[in-house]
Amino acid sequence: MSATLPASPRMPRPPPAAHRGAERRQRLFAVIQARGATVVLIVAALVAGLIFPAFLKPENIEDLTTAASFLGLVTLGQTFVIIMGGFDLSVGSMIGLGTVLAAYAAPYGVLAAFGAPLAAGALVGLVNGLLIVKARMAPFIVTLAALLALKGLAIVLAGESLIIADPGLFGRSANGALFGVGNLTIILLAAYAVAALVLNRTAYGSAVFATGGNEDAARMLGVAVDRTKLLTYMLSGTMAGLSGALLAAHLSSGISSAGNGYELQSIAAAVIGGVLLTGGVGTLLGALSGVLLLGMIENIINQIGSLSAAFQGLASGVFLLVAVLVQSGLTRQRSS
Amino acid sequence: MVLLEARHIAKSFGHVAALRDVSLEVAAGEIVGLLGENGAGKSTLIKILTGLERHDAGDILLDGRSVAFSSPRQAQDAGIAAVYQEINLIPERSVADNLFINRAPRVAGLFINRRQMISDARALLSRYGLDVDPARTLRTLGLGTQQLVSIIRTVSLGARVVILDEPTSALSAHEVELLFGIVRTLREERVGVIYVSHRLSECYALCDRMTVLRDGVVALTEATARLPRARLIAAMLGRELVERSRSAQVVANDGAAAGSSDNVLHVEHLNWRRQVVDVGLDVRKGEVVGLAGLLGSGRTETMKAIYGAVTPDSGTVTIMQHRRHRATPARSLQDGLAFLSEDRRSEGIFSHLTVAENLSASMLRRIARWGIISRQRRDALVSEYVSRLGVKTGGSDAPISSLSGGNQQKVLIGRALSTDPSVVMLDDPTRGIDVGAKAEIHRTIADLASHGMGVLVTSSELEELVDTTDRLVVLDEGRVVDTLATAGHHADDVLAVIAGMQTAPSSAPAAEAGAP
Amino acid sequence: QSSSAGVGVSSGATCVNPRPGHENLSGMVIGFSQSENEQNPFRAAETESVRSTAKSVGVRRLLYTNANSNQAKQVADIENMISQGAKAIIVAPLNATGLQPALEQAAQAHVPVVTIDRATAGTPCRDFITFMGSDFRKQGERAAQAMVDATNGTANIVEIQGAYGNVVEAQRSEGFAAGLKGHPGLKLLASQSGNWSATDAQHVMEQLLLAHPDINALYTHADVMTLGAIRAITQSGRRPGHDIRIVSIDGTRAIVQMIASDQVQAAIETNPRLGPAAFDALKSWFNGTPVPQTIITNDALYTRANAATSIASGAAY
Amino acid sequence: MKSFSSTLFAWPGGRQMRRISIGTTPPGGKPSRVPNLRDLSVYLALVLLIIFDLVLTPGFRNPFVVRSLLFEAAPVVLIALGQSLAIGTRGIDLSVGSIMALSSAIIGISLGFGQNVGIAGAIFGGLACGLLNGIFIAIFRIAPLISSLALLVAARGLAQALLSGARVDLPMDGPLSALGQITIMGVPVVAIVALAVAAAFAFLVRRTLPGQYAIFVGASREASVLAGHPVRATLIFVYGLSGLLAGIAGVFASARLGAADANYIGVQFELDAVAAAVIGGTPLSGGRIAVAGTVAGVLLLTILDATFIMNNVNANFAQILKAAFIVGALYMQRGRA
Ligand SMILES: Nc1ncnc2c1ncn2[C@@H]1O[C@H](COP(=O)(O)OP(=O)(O)OP(=O)(O)O)[C@@H](O)[C@H]1O
Ligand SMILES: Nc1ncnc2c1ncn2[C@@H]1O[C@H](COP(=O)(O)OP(=O)(O)OP(=O)(O)O)[C@@H](O)[C@H]1O
Ligand SMILES: [Mg+2]
Ligand SMILES: [Mg+2]
Repeated sequence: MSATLPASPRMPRPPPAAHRGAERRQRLFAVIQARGATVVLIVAALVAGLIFPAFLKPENIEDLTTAASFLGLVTLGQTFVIIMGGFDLSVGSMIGLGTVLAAYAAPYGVLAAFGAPLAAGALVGLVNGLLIVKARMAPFIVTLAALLALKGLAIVLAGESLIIADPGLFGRSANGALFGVGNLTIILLAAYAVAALVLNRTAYGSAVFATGGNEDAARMLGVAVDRTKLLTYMLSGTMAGLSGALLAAHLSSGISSAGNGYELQSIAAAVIGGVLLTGGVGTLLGALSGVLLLGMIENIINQIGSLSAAFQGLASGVFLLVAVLVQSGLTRQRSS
Repeated sequence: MVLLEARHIAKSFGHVAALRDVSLEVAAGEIVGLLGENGAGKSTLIKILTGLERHDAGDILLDGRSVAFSSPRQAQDAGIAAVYQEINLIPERSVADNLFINRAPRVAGLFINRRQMISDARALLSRYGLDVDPARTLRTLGLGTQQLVSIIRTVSLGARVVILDEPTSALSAHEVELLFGIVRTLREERVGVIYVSHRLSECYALCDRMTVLRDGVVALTEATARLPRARLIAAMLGRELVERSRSAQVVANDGAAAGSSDNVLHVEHLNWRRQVVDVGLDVRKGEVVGLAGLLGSGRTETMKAIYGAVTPDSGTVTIMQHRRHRATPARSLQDGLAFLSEDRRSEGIFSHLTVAENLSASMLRRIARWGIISRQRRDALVSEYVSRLGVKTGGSDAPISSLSGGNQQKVLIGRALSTDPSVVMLDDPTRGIDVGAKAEIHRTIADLASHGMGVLVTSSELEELVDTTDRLVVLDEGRVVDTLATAGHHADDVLAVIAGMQTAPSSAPAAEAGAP
Repeated sequence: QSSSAGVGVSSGATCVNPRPGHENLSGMVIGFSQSENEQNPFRAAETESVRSTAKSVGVRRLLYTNANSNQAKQVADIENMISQGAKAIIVAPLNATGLQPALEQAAQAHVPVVTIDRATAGTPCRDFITFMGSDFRKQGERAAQAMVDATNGTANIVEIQGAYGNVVEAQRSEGFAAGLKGHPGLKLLASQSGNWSATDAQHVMEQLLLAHPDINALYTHADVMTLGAIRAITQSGRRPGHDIRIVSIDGTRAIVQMIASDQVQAAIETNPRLGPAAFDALKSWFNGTPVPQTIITNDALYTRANAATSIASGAAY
Repeated sequence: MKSFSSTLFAWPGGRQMRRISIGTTPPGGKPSRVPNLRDLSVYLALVLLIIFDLVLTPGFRNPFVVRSLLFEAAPVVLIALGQSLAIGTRGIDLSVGSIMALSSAIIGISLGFGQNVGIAGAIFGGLACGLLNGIFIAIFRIAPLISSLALLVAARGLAQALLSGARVDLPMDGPLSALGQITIMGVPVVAIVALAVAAAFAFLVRRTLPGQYAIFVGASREASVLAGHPVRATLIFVYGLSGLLAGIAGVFASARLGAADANYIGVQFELDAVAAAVIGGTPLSGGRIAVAGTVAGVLLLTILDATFIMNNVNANFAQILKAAFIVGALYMQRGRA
């Protein structure tokens, strides 16, 4: 009774009569769009190098990556969480708690010094995850509560700061260098490389994308959505713990206020890097570019060397806005 | 051998009893059709069978043993896979990723072998005759293609029972043929299939047996061979279908059209990207114009460009002699042009809000004075539309998500009409809608026209379009290629016209259409 | 400008530059790493003191960074200044510990570091050449004594502390508690953190006044917090200085004026004008002259007796 | 042309069709919208906390406590209302705390032009920030979290730069001082203003076009566009209003403090505002705004903070307990997204 229309035998549309150069330019533009943050980073670095001759010196670049490595590691976890369609506001406080735990554990050896904060981070992630998955509470609120609680806990445990008397090997894990490249830089890059492999090449990574892309569909497709969420919050907590451990090693101290504000900065870094807050889309290269861009802000303010504290906040806010505007302007067409 | 059996299943959502007492069985190598009006409970039954919802009472037996799944994953592991009514894939991922989610080929047992996955995906797609690049992002494909990917994924899981909930609602005839081939292969492989559809012809073509649900109970179960169409329809509706005479309708509308030849909608040289190319068309007062074309021919985009949902690159749109600049949906509504989107879920309903809020969404300005909304006027209008359109709801304060698809659609039609438009554009208003509701919507369209409104409508079913319109504007690749009067024509004639225009060799077999 | 104002006690141990270059500070690039933003008049006065001394000494360029309460940033800031060619660095450490990697890098680059106002962990002469600042514990003890004097030994006191766990807070709390021993008439009803902020202190004081209507004395760890607390006291209908006796720490101009007008009883000074002494120390270091490892500033006690004159002389900052 | 609604329903057979359709409507009609425990949890928690305090907290029975708490809560109510509106559109406004600081700083620098000018300037500054935020979100389509985060950093920075980091005392007389002190029958004027704003908000959300548009945009932006709603204007309005309220909140806070303070006013208030809105029953998934619940949420958090101080609980333990309390309050209403 019902007649359905036949399908269009889709003829490949004739390619536009454009010459090679235009096509190549188009492809270049497509790459720029896809890699907005990375492109902005490179351009900004070159411009900064022109204005401040010291900026592009290898030592300064290393300073920058070292300083950015702590934010970088938490942003890595945060990126997984955002791609999976969530948020983790607890990471900043977890770093502070991580440094404190590492400082307490350091006398018992390097393993303990790393083990304690990592385990605590995983545990915090597990609790966050359970409240979000089992009790179906909003990630924003659950992790916000964790932010408050962990910050309080860190100060209760250590006061403002705690010295690691003899950091030894633990200290060298962060402050040493391999082939002239600082350990922190190496750790940062290695972590992102491994994470990119995990995100793009494992079943878990696919599950992260699927859960963030369409949670209901993922569930219907048989993805273990709940387990993926738990694992991802645990990963985020663990990365914050790792960041805390390395920071403690770097500073030879536990500092309960360390990592304050990193929760929002890590989200900002990921978003500047093109990770969509709606979930399901994002790359680690982008996130890393976002981290380095934020690191650049501080570095450049120091290069200027005379900006008063009051103007520093204004400058970072404006830089952040401009970076987001440019990045999202570049990527707009792609997402619409 | 009975594979899967549901016994006396009952399920309520709050006050709404979706299923009261439903029993259903499917044997190996059997295709069972599941039919029923919108809201009869078909989707709910399927969700229960696959562990997506919990039933309140009854048993599910697999191979004679009682089972209880708490997630689709468990059901899949036990050999039951489903394609749900709404497309459920991950739009931002590639076709291959979607096909192989959870079961990608690995290297060293850990890392996904992308190259292998892509080539596996290509093999799988071509085995089922679907020609798409597996590396493409799913989102960039048409709805029909997405649906086919979803179906191919499901059948390739190697399940023993495959459930398809309205798989053809987004498919073209050619794609429907692909699907039929797939389902028949499943039957040969001794897989049990449950097939849900509102398209009776499909069910007659495919199913061995049919089960009809009505209001949450089984109204009829019968072998297809022993089931005349009339009895099937009567079972679905609980009464005989009053078929409207097409000629009467055409006469009535011709009268209206003849009385006034003024255009309520006039479109000239409309362009949008490369999907709407130099489109011109007219809708006269009291006329129903069909926008016909093959899937992907640009019908949706044409409507959206006219409406201002996308900004046309060039062209003019005149509504009631009033020429518009820079169209936006808000201005279109003000000028008397309403639009119903084909994508109900993401562009139509406000899923957390109530029926009343959904229905009144476009008439807020009308029922407000100085920005303040009059409650009484709203409630009066809402209850009027709800009752007149025959929306089945638990009350206008019920969340719209508790309504079945067809009833949600009626609410949205009510929303479009509530702006008191002089022209409405309905993009596939009967998609996923049962015969009874379909007839009501046809009646509504005719009624609107007889009262002087201009209607521009599309449908995925050509016969429906021929039957319910006065004129067809035929699109191909975004261009208007012909305009035909429908009076006295049969769908096959129109099909022949369209097919004749196709320069490509493989036009779909027109003979299949209209069977049995 | 009175050079080295208030600098007094210095410990016996000294540091001497093993390779004195007899360089001149003028023409040098020198870095100053501030720890927190400058809302607190103490920080503002400290930065100003360093900046203006730098100018009067004639350094080529003063690199200024502010860690904004972020420890890792302070380390990065210092390292950054070294790689920008700073020949000497003045640091106001954020914490009692946590500067090690930066100090180490400075030592390797033979860049002398002067720490001011808060001591930080490290080996004198290697990690830094001197620390100069107040003795916070002693400030707490002196505050307790001032409280005894202001109340004749009987009072119900509330304490508004700095940010919890902070060294300065800890020592001012300890010192005060120690000072109260032997004065059974002085009861400490509650101690709450005012976070070094007037806003927080006002909030806290308001609640404390409701919870303990019998409060008649207040001790706060910083003048900014005193200002907030006084606002709360006034709003509760009580008169600061009369209904509630007040002892504060820092000796900022605003509070010293209130002492003169009898709204506050006493303030223990924390001297922020460390710039001249810091540059003196650097000058000595480059000349090979011994630099004392610890320089404790001579902190004044402001009371009704000297408040007016201190304002007139500009001693109160 | 005749109105559609009057003619459509004349179609033949409509009556018959209708009867069939209605036959399936379950008896009992409406699914209940009767508020259940979940929706009432914030009020329940508030009442329990007050009872606890009346019994156990020293000084809580002092009638001045109400006054003090209301002074405290008034600015937070304002920003939480703005926040709930932003959340209702499926967004968030993290800039409110910093806008309060900016507003305070504007008062501080404009004292020379008279207090009224300062107040007007402060409110206008808040509005301007909010509109800017709205434009970024609506026109440039930047995620609200990010746009308002950038503004959080920038507005605080601007505030500090305006005051060069210093704190400026406000005069002890005039309208500012009055705002900080005057009460009517024991109720602070600022609290009355905040309550009036809340009442206006309830009306805005339920009965006016902009409020309804906000809810629709939050429920589905795509559907809202097609339904003909002015989506961009709505978003700009929402964030502009949030900024405006934050500007007023900054005036209130400065008046209460008696000083313009760019560093400490509004610090982390954005998080309290979000928590209050969510505890009050505004889901972060948008499409619903609970005005009364938000006010109750603010009162709850304000009283909770006071409870800790009045019982001399160490601030860090207090923070841990507060976190547990927030989780508990939300646990009671879990599943509402
Ligand atoms: N989550 C839910 N909450 C409340 N009611 C629901 C829910 N899901 C389904 N219902 C109700 O259960 C009934 C059956 O719905 P179901 O979706 O199974 O119908 P259907 O037969 O699939 O209809 P359609 O052909 O329109 O898809 C309807 O009345 C619907 O309103
Ligand atoms: N088979 C296909 N392969 C690739 N792209 C397709 C295909 N079908 C449709 N598209 C794209 O998806 C969009 C669908 O077009 P549009 O919605 O206008 O078609 P339509 O005529 O309205 O068909 P329908 O509404 O029945 O899907 C177009 O942009 C088209 O380019
Ligand atoms: Mg269904
Ligand atoms: Mg279409």
